[in-house]
Amino acid sequence: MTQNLSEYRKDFPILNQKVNGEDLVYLDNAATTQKPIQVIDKISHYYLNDNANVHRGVHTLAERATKQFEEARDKVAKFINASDQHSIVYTRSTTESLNWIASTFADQVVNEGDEIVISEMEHHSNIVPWQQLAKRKHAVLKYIQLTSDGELDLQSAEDTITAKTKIVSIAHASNVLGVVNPIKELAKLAHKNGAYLIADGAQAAPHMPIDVSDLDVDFYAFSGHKMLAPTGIGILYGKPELLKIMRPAQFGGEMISSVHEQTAEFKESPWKFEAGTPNISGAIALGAAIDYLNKIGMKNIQAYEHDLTEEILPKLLKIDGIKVYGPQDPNKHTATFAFNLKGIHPHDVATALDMNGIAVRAGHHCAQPLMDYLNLTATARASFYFYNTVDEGNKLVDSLEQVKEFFSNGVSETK
Amino acid sequence: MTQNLSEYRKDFPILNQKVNGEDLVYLDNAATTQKPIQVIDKISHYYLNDNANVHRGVHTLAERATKQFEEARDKVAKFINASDQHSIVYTRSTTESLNWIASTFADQVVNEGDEIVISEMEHHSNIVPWQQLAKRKHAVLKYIQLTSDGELDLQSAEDTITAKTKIVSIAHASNVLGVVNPIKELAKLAHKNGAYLIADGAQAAPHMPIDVSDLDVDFYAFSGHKMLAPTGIGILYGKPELLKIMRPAQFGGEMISSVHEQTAEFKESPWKFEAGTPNISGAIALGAAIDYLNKIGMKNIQAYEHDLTEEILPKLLKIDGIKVYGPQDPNKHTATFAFNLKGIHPHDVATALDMNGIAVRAGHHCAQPLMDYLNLTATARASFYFYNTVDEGNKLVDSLEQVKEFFSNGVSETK
Amino acid sequence: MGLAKLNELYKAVILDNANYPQNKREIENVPKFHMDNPTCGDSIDVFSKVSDGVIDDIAFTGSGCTISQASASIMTTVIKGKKIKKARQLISDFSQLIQGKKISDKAMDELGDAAVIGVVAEFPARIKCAALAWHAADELLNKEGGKDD
Amino acid sequence: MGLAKLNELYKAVILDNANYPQNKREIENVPKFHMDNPTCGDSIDVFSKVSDGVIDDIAFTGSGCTISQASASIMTTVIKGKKIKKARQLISDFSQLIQGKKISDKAMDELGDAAVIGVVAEFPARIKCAALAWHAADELLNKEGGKDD
Ligand SMILES: Cc1ncc(COP(=O)(O)O)c(C=O)c1O
Ligand SMILES: Cc1ncc(COP(=O)(O)O)c(C=O)c1O
Repeated sequence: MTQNLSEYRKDFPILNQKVNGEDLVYLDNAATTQKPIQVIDKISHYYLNDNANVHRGVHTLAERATKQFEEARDKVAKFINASDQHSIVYTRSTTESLNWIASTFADQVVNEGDEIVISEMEHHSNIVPWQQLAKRKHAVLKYIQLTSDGELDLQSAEDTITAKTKIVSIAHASNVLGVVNPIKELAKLAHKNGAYLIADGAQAAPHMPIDVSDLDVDFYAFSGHKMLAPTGIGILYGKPELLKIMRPAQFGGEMISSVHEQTAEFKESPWKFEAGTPNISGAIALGAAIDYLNKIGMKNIQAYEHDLTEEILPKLLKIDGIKVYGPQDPNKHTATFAFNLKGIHPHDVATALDMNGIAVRAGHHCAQPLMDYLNLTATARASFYFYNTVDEGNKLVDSLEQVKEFFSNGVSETK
Repeated sequence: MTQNLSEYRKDFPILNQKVNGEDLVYLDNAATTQKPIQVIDKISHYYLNDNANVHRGVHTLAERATKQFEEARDKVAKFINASDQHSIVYTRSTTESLNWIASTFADQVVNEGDEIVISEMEHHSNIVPWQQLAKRKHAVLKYIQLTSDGELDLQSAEDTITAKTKIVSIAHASNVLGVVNPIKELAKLAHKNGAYLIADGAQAAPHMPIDVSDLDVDFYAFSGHKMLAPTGIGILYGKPELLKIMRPAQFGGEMISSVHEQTAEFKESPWKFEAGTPNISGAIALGAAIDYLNKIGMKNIQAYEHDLTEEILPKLLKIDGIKVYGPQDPNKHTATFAFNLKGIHPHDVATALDMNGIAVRAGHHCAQPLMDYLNLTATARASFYFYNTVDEGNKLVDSLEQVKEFFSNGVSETK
Repeated sequence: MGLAKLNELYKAVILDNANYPQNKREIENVPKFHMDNPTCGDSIDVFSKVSDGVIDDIAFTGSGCTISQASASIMTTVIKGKKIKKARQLISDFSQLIQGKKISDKAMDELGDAAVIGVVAEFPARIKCAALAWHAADELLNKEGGKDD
Repeated sequence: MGLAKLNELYKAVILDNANYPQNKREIENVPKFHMDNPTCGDSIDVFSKVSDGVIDDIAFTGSGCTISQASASIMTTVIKGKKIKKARQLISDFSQLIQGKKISDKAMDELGDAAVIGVVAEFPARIKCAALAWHAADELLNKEGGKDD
């Protein structure tokens, strides 16, 4: 094991509790992560000392708030290696980031008959906005297929992305299959065909170093709450020249440079996108989350999560009657495991695990087209973060054996 | 004095600090209010104990989070006397609430040549979305005029709202003029003409009891951060039958009932509007803010702020060379005072007051059309909340005298 | 606590109905109502044959977890043969029950096997699973009832 | 601390330039550049007459606070008669200065009266006021400079 990061657990007091009388094992990190005390304290500190509205005030608190709010933006820019902090737009979430692109920039560049390309493994937030755009513009929404392993099929990508394609929008990492997609190659492919590449980084930014300049993506979207920050703050990165031509999605205070009765001029990016009072404490706390992640090091997080996968995936695969989706090779799998136990509905699995204190998700994981593609309605999903331990993985494996036993006994009892 | 609410100051630790060596006097409440320790603790408590994503999870934390998130919605419904908690949509802010109406519901009902009516005292957030809609739809944006007193001119309202009008959108209380507009009468007038009435409650909901059922508004928008809650959470109330036909503004996770490759069905209101992970801790903290406000009582807050106005407005008016905008009668004025000192730019006034620890705003207060209407570029603004004291008002008045003296001396010195 | 508590939820009658659901079939040429559980993607169709305000037959199809399948199965046995008004009253009682609200002894009696599902109130995340088929039946009968009036 | 600290910001030279601004006028038939301060609604127009890469005349109109008016006035006196390249260097030095960054003694010297405005760095909310006219001049000269090349 490279370096045991679970020492950082101590910064997450929520993990130190009993659920249904058992030690909590929180394995629902793909839905949202827990927050370290440093982030929680940052929020309190802000409201106990510096709270004011940003960008509008002459007084001392307003200046302090504005400074912290913009410093956090710089931290985000550095975190994903954006060349320019003006390319960082605060949003509510990945979902909002993707919606804004679909309803403004993409709306500006997609015309009738044009094609929008996504993949079979996308999250609803990277599907439904494109369905709407396609409908509005009479454009065509196409899906890149997957290999039998559950990876993106690059041949299919080459076939699907053509001169007709205007937009390619793909998850950087899947929230179900545990795969990381070759965004850099896809960006090249898109650009070669004159299309723009949007990466949904919701499941990547929390787990690995991100370099938007090297990836050469046109837009990159992610959520604070999946990387230690509070809910209600997300990021949209865009190349400066694209943000320049992109229309704002919302209008009002803060984003204007002047307003007359019938017309208004807007500020420059990123402020022209941030109408109204933003989530100031959320942005500042995201800055604190990034400080925390940087302290550990994103490379270390990636390596540790890989170690966890090496430990846990083979053990999961050994359970009789389990099906783990996505690649079976730990080298190709992130620490997010969607699975089913034969004959037991994933909802029942999740309820049973909850009785053992283990929090996993059950359902379609906001990826119904993927479920259809895999001929499923639902799966259970255990998703790990750096504060999880191998022991917790072992407890999951043991509990799954118990669950199997309970339901087969339960069933036979009633016969 | 009815009841001295400044005893509640003790719950606001931020107020107990020195700024530039002087006791902080926070009079920028119209921009954002401070947060009581009960609200700050609620956020910490949530992240220390219950944090999970909502609506998706089977496990215990997810259930706790969902329960608190939906209970907060019920509290909001009761707070504004909405008949049905399904009529309460979580947004980021007033600005987002108004944008969503303008880009969906109003977009659905406004056609070419139709008229949209706002007033000369609106905030940019209740102007620019309508300019955009008017442009998109080739509709006409009209302004209700003001009386010389700075009140809404009801005769002008009657003249402006006609059978051509589809939308009337008016501030419930002004963030500059300190007036409360007769929303109930305007709703009647709008409905008589077959139009919908939208109230921008950003400056009203924090300061007085709100009864959307009695007002009979079609939509009501307000921001948590102006009423003790954190940034990043706002509310859109809509009549259930209107929310039913209103399109969602954003698409993705959480808001769907099912998704197929080319189509999707949406949930019912309010969830169909809440795409992606919402600001969960923000919503729960808004619930705590409402608990706190209810404990004091909105009527008491209204009465106490009126007392403050009775004390302070006359003293302000006595300053030689001051101009206070809006009605000069304390019975018609809220505790928000926009003013100018003759010959001194409001920015200089605000910087000078900041040296005395007094936080006021200077600028156009996101109401440039109003500034134009009043023939101004900017004003200073002192806005009080229930935790402010008469003493603080007196300190403002005294400091303004000092500011006057400084600038006249300073100026004469250089002659 | 561990898995032992599962026995509370997964009682024999529930497991039995889930594994051997009753009235799980289509009824042809009658009205049906489709409903999704957006959390998990489960979905159900409920069919009913009503004459003179009496539910002559009721059935369901679809897939789901133990709780939703058992609940759907039991629902059909409770509702079948009842008058629409009575059936909707029982649905409403059931809805109260699974939300942890107290209902009358008489109502408990009338719900029969369905009353066993009341335990789901202690597993809040599963209430939606238990409710799905009943909600769908209610919507269906609401329409049918409307026609009769 | 109180208002005494105001003396730091509102030095005689600043108040003087604000009350009796120099070069506050239009210049006809020359390029101009308009800029807003979105925070307060203040706005400025800067005009310049350039020949052979030298700024023969520079002036401004508009309204604003003491700091922005004084800064505009002083800007014109510093820039006038300079070559475009030199002028833009001074603007850049000034921009560093008011953001609280250290600049060379030589640059301080060349900025002359403008160096006094450096104190605004201690009043962060007012940096935009001080910067407005200089930014506008920079944009204007950027265009002019471009033409000469
Ligand atoms: C791949 C992916 N995209 C988008 C989202 C949406 O993120 P959010 O709910 O924060 O908007 C998620 C998380 O749910 C996700 O996993
Ligand atoms: C009257 C009025 N409307 C709308 C807003 C916008 O509120 P927010 O910035 O919270 O969206 C404000 C506050 O700035 C306001 O005072």
